[in-house]
Amino acid sequence: GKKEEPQSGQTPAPAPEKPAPFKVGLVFDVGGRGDLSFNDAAYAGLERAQQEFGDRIQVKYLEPSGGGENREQLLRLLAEDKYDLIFGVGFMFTDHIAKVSKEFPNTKFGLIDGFIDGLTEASNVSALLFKEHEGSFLVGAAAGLKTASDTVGFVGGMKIPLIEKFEAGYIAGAKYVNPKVKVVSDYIGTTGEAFKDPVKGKELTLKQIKSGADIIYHASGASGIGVIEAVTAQKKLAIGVDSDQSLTAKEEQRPYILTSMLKRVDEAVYETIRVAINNEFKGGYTVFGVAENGVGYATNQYNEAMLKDISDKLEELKAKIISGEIQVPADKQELAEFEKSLPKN
Amino acid sequence: MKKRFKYLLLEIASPFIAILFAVLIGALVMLVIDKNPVEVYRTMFLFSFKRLDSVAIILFGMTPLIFSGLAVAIGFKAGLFNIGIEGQYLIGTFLAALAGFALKGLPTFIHLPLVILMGMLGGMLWAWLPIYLKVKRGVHEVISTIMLNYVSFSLIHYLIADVFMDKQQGLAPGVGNPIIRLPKIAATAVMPKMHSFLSNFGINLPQHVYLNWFLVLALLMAVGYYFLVWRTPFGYELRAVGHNPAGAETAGIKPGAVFFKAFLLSGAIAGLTGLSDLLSYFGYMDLDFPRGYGFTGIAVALIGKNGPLGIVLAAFLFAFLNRGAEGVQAFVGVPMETIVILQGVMILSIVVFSSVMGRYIRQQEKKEAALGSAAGKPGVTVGAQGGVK
Amino acid sequence: MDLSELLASAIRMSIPILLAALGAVYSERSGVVNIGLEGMMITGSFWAAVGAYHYGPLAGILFAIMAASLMALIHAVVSVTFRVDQIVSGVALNILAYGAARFASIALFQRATMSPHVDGFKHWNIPLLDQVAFLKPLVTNLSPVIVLAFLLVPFSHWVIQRTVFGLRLRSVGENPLAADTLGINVYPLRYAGVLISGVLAGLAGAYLAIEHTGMYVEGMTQGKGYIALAAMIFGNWSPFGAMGASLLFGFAESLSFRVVEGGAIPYQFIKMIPYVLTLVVLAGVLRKATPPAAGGIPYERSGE
Amino acid sequence: MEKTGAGVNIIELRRITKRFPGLVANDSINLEIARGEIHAIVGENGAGKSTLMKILTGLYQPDEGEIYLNGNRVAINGPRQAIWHGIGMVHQHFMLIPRFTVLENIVLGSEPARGGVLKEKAARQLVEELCRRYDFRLESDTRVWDLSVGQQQRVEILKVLYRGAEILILDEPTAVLAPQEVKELFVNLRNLKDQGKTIIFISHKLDEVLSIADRISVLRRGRMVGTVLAGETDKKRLSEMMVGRPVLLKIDKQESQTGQETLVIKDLSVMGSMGRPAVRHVSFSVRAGEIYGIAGIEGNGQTELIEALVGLRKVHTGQVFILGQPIVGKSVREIKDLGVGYIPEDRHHRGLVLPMTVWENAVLGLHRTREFSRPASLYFKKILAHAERLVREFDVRLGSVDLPIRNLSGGNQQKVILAREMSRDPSLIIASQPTRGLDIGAIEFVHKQLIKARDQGRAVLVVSADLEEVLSLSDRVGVIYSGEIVAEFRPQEVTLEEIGHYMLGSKAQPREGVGA
Ligand SMILES: Nc1ncnc2c1ncn2[C@@H]1O[C@H](COP(=O)(O)OP(=O)(O)OP(=O)(O)O)[C@@H](O)[C@H]1O
Ligand SMILES: Nc1ncnc2c1ncn2[C@@H]1O[C@H](COP(=O)(O)OP(=O)(O)OP(=O)(O)O)[C@@H](O)[C@H]1O
Ligand SMILES: [Mg+2]
Ligand SMILES: [Mg+2]
Repeated sequence: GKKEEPQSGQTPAPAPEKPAPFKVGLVFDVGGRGDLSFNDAAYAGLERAQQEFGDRIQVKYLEPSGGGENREQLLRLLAEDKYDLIFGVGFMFTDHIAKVSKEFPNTKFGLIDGFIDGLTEASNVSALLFKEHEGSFLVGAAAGLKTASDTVGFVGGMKIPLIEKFEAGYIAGAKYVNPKVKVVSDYIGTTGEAFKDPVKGKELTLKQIKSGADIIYHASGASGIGVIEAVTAQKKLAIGVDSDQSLTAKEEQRPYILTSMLKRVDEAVYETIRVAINNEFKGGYTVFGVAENGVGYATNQYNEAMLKDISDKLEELKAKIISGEIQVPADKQELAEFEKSLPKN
Repeated sequence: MKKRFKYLLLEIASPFIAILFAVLIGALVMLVIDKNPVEVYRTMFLFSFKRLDSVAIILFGMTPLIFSGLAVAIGFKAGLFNIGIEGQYLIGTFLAALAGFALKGLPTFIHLPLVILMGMLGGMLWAWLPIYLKVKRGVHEVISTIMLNYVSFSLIHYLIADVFMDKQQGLAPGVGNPIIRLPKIAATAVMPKMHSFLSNFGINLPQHVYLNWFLVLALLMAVGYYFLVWRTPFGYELRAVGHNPAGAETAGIKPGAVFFKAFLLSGAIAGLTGLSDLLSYFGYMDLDFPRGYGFTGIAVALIGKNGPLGIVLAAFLFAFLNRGAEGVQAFVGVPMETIVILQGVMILSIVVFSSVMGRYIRQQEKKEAALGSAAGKPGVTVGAQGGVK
Repeated sequence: MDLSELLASAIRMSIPILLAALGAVYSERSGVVNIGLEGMMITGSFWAAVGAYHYGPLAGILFAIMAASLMALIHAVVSVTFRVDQIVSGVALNILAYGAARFASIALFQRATMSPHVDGFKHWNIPLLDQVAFLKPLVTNLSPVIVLAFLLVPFSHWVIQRTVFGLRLRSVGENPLAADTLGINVYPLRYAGVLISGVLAGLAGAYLAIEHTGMYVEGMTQGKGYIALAAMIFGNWSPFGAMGASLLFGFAESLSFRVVEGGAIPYQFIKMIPYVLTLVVLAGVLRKATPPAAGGIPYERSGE
Repeated sequence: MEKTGAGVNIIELRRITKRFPGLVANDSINLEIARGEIHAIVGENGAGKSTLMKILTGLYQPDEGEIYLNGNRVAINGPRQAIWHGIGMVHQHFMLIPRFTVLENIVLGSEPARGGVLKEKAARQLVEELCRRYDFRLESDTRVWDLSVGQQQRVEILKVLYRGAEILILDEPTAVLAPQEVKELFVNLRNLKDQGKTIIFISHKLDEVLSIADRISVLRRGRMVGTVLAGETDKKRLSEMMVGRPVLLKIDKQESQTGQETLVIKDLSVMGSMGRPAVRHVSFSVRAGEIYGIAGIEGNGQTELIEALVGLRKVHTGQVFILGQPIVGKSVREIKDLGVGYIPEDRHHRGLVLPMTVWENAVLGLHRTREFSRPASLYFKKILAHAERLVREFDVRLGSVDLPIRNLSGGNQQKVILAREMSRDPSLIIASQPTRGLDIGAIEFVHKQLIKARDQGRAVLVVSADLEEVLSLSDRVGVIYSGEIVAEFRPQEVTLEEIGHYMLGSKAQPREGVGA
């Protein structure tokens, strides 16, 4: 096996004979690999890079302790170990990467979802940001077009600005295409546990269905499993999040997944690795919106038929977002203004 | 006298034998995942103790656990099970953070103590309701503290996200997500690190460790706990009530009053749990503020047998396991959960071994005592440890 | 708000709590405090998914029961045989269960936090009753585990109150020495109490994984083991009491889903409803709880 | 040793030895019990009586020695085997489950059942049949916590009979009974004997032993002193065998010199735990320099009365004055600080904190005085010195004051309590069941201390279920029945018989005569 001595301080590693592989490290957020969501998407990007670049890269991933209090130490361990590019998965890493990146100016960092003030191209940190509201707008439009009851639902994990962004985009999209639509929103809980609670996800969805919603979009991590379970039982529709959830769902659930809002964390991770390997790493902010194909809606062999009658409309909206004709709201206030700007009926 | 020494040795050795046993079980788990246990343990050990920063990180990591362990222990001494440390320290941390950022222009020597007191006050506040309900309404404290933990989670969310959220985090419009956190505490409320003090002794800690004076406060608190519980009339009453409330009541001690004081004290100490992280590391409280110290504190108190030294050692053990886990994760690729399993097994084996060893020692003493007195006069009651002291 | 829907939801929410709390009744009645319920439930939810994934729901239940019983066995060995403090043992089990489930999940499913989808039982409708409009949501599309859980309540009451086993179980929780003098072997009974609590906590976990959600998700127990412990105490150590307390809690939770959000009440306060309501009810009902007299005290025949 | 009866002894113990940490509780004991006899075993506290019986019932294993039943050597590995052999025991500390009903307590462990399900009807019939046969009056569905001590004892005996025991062991069965109840018990025992049962009877009370037993064995400090025929010995000789020296059998005290009224109780009513009145309109007073005794069967309100006096229980109506001060509503501490020494009836529950050391128990309740502490610290040296002094003055036998007090024998524990309460220099001493479970020597000691206190001019209130004790100690006696003082007199004015009637409620003085 590998024989890596723990090193005291920052003594340099012995110079290798062969050209050293490019070392990529990744620190997951609490929950780690296998969450079928955020962490897994990041891992998929890493895997893809590994396949593509083979020997040229060497990867390692770490997981913080349950309370998450050692994120910073893990970043630092990788940096000490001469990792060339280190990812922090999630905005919880914001301050830690800000600190550690200063201690290790020669190491590159990728921060997913987090925003550090004052980065430039010359910085050793690249903040990888997503316009989740834009993707949510599109699936919201899909919901607004497909709903038979003119009521659609949203189930969020924890009420934080990130998730409210999903909600705002979704509501805007639904209302944009369907002025009559009513959106019911619920959040599961008030701690990180809210993203692991399929039981409540299911119960809230059932409640929303009873109050008339026939399409429900969730942004609640693993709790969304309960959302899909509920719509399947009630023969309504769900919209998945982050990755294409039709692909990971059970066979009999697939007909009930209208689409998923894609957030291409894998893409962001892969891209960052690719440019870094080619010595083209740039610091600053990389924003993944609809235009960059960083967010969008999923199409696959299971939902093809369902989307057929609305796909033209969705593509049209997509183009409008890219052109800037539609400015998708990212929070409550913007949403209120956006709704005012909509034609009344 | 000599024999006694043998037992003392055995008693001291018992946790180590237990740890060894746990280490063996851990080794089995590692073999299952195809890791070389020797290498893993070697790495764990070297990583934790050969690096100065690791040692400091362990000391930093044990600080909150000492507080939560002591808080649990005080409850146990009075016969109360405070399972609500978790909520108490979150509320304490919140109040401290509030005082930390809201008060401005105070000198450090006023601001910092004030912030610490606010932390204790918060813990106390959150401990008040369960003990009130227990004493006045007969509500079992285990239920009420469990419920209040959940209430505190939501309350903290409300206070941080909806009321005091820091809106000044520079964000570009439309991108990035603000951290749901309170504003940063003022510089005057920061607990200084121990770096400059230790450098006087030639110990130069790297800047990236956050070892701070809360460790000293925690150790002092452990000493204070010892004095309080074993040296003061209040501690005496605490133990009397803990062992036999009816007996204490007959002696003129009011069990209800002692319960109240003990629980509030437990809450006050619990309120300190999060402060080392808040005032020296993060500098603000966010929604993701470290959780779980309260539950670990239960294990710490119980492994430490509710004694001050035991609690400090148990806190050290847990902090070491956490740091060691980082090392073996990074250098030998052992996943986190292996270490979690090791922790669980270790707790069980430590308590089982100490119980088995205790019994063995008592039996041996009994045999010897019986042999010693068989020739002597029967019928005179001498205690189990008779003639030892 | 549709009352029968609300009740149906309340029942679904309360089933795992009820099952675990029922288990705790057996354990506590035998004199063993079981704070390791949460860990046993976690174990149950994971192994239910393993069993159900490979061999179907019935196997899932069996796997869950066996795995959780194994945890219970550890608890029994440590706290009954070795007479270690029962709370320590339970706390350690909770830590162990969390790590072990992750570990096994990686080993068996190559990911730490989730199992693949699994199939549950065919759900039932209760004939005749399902014709009544109001009852419809309550008696249609029922998981057999729900039915089982409710049958277990009177059954447990009957076992504890009317059978030889129950009488003896209670006797070792009240006064083990007295039971001992009558030739009743204390330890096997305490083992039985703890093991039954393992079985039922395992079943509770299995319900979550294969009946409610259709897969195992790390953390899906959401502290229900602790709530169950509270429900058992609140229910005065009796099966029907535990049922009442569990239903109350489930009801409060379902009610909180239905409180309109975005109104005057911030959502965080809505999330507090179940906990606050429990506290209020507890504080309002003043009555003396009577725990088993020898609860939490390891038994050892002195002079041996 | 004497030989009685023909044929084989039902029990024969040979060279039984049992060691405990630091002592030999049974030292090579030989004992023969003949079938159908009532065999008494007497001895001081800690002589090893209970231990020997626990060996016989399989609760303890002997370290050495052999047991023969009907001439066959047997090993009794556990209670189940003892039951199988037909041996049943009524323990000194009752082995009942208070929450269970009488029925449940009796059948537990040998339940009539089909397929694991209790046959309640059958069980009830069996129990009721037993009650009829032996003339025990008990309701099978009452919970044991609602029973009087005497009734509880009957449950214990029924438990044994229910199991078809041929050999009944009763460990200090009369300690808590009123004279009439004792009589009733003896009738029952003779009855049982007539039906062919063998009875082993343990007691400290030699009069009783002499009246009921056929033969008497005496244990002293773990050794068998000898077995005698009851008809051929007397109290004096027995007690000398027990203690190894002549014992004072009469309490010797002078006329009391009474002073002012130290404790005055006016029309006091107190509620019991069940919310029913437990003490009703009680009035009496105790003067300095006198011992006022309260006689009565346990469970007639004594506990509640005393607890109300020391502030442990709320006074419902009425007034209480100690040294002229009203004490209703005052806290325990305030009352004790007025100068009250309190010796509770249950020393383990109320009197001591068993896991704490002897020295810690020696200041329990005094720990807040300026002599022993300031808020910031306990004065260890002073407390230790105090404890050592108490131990010396009251002749407490122990290894070290540094050990948990649970290691002390009952008598010595009681001495610590007594010493502690006396060290408060109290004007009023309230002593509840002060000699329960103590041996002759310890009883003698406690009595002397109480009389000494009286002679020093203190007021003493004594509650005891032991009628002889009350009569011999007290200057005045009140009889409590069902929460009321039904009679009051000077001990020399009445016979045991008469008091017994008052205790059982079959007689009452006119109200004016009471509480005068
Ligand atoms: N479980 C035990 N462990 C240690 N010592 C014991 C134990 N049980 C009894 N002893 C000691 O053994 C001796 C004999 O006790 P035992 O209970 O047999 O006395 P006894 O004759 O029944 O006295 P009493 O009249 O007080 O009931 C005592 O000195 C007692 O302290
Ligand atoms: N586990 C033990 N360790 C040490 N000594 C014990 C233990 N159990 C009992 N003893 C001793 O055995 C003695 C006899 O026990 P028992 O319970 O019969 O009390 P006792 O002396 O008869 O007093 P009382 O009946 O008044 O409480 C006790 O006084 C105590 O000294
Ligand atoms: Mg005895
Ligand atoms: Mg005794």
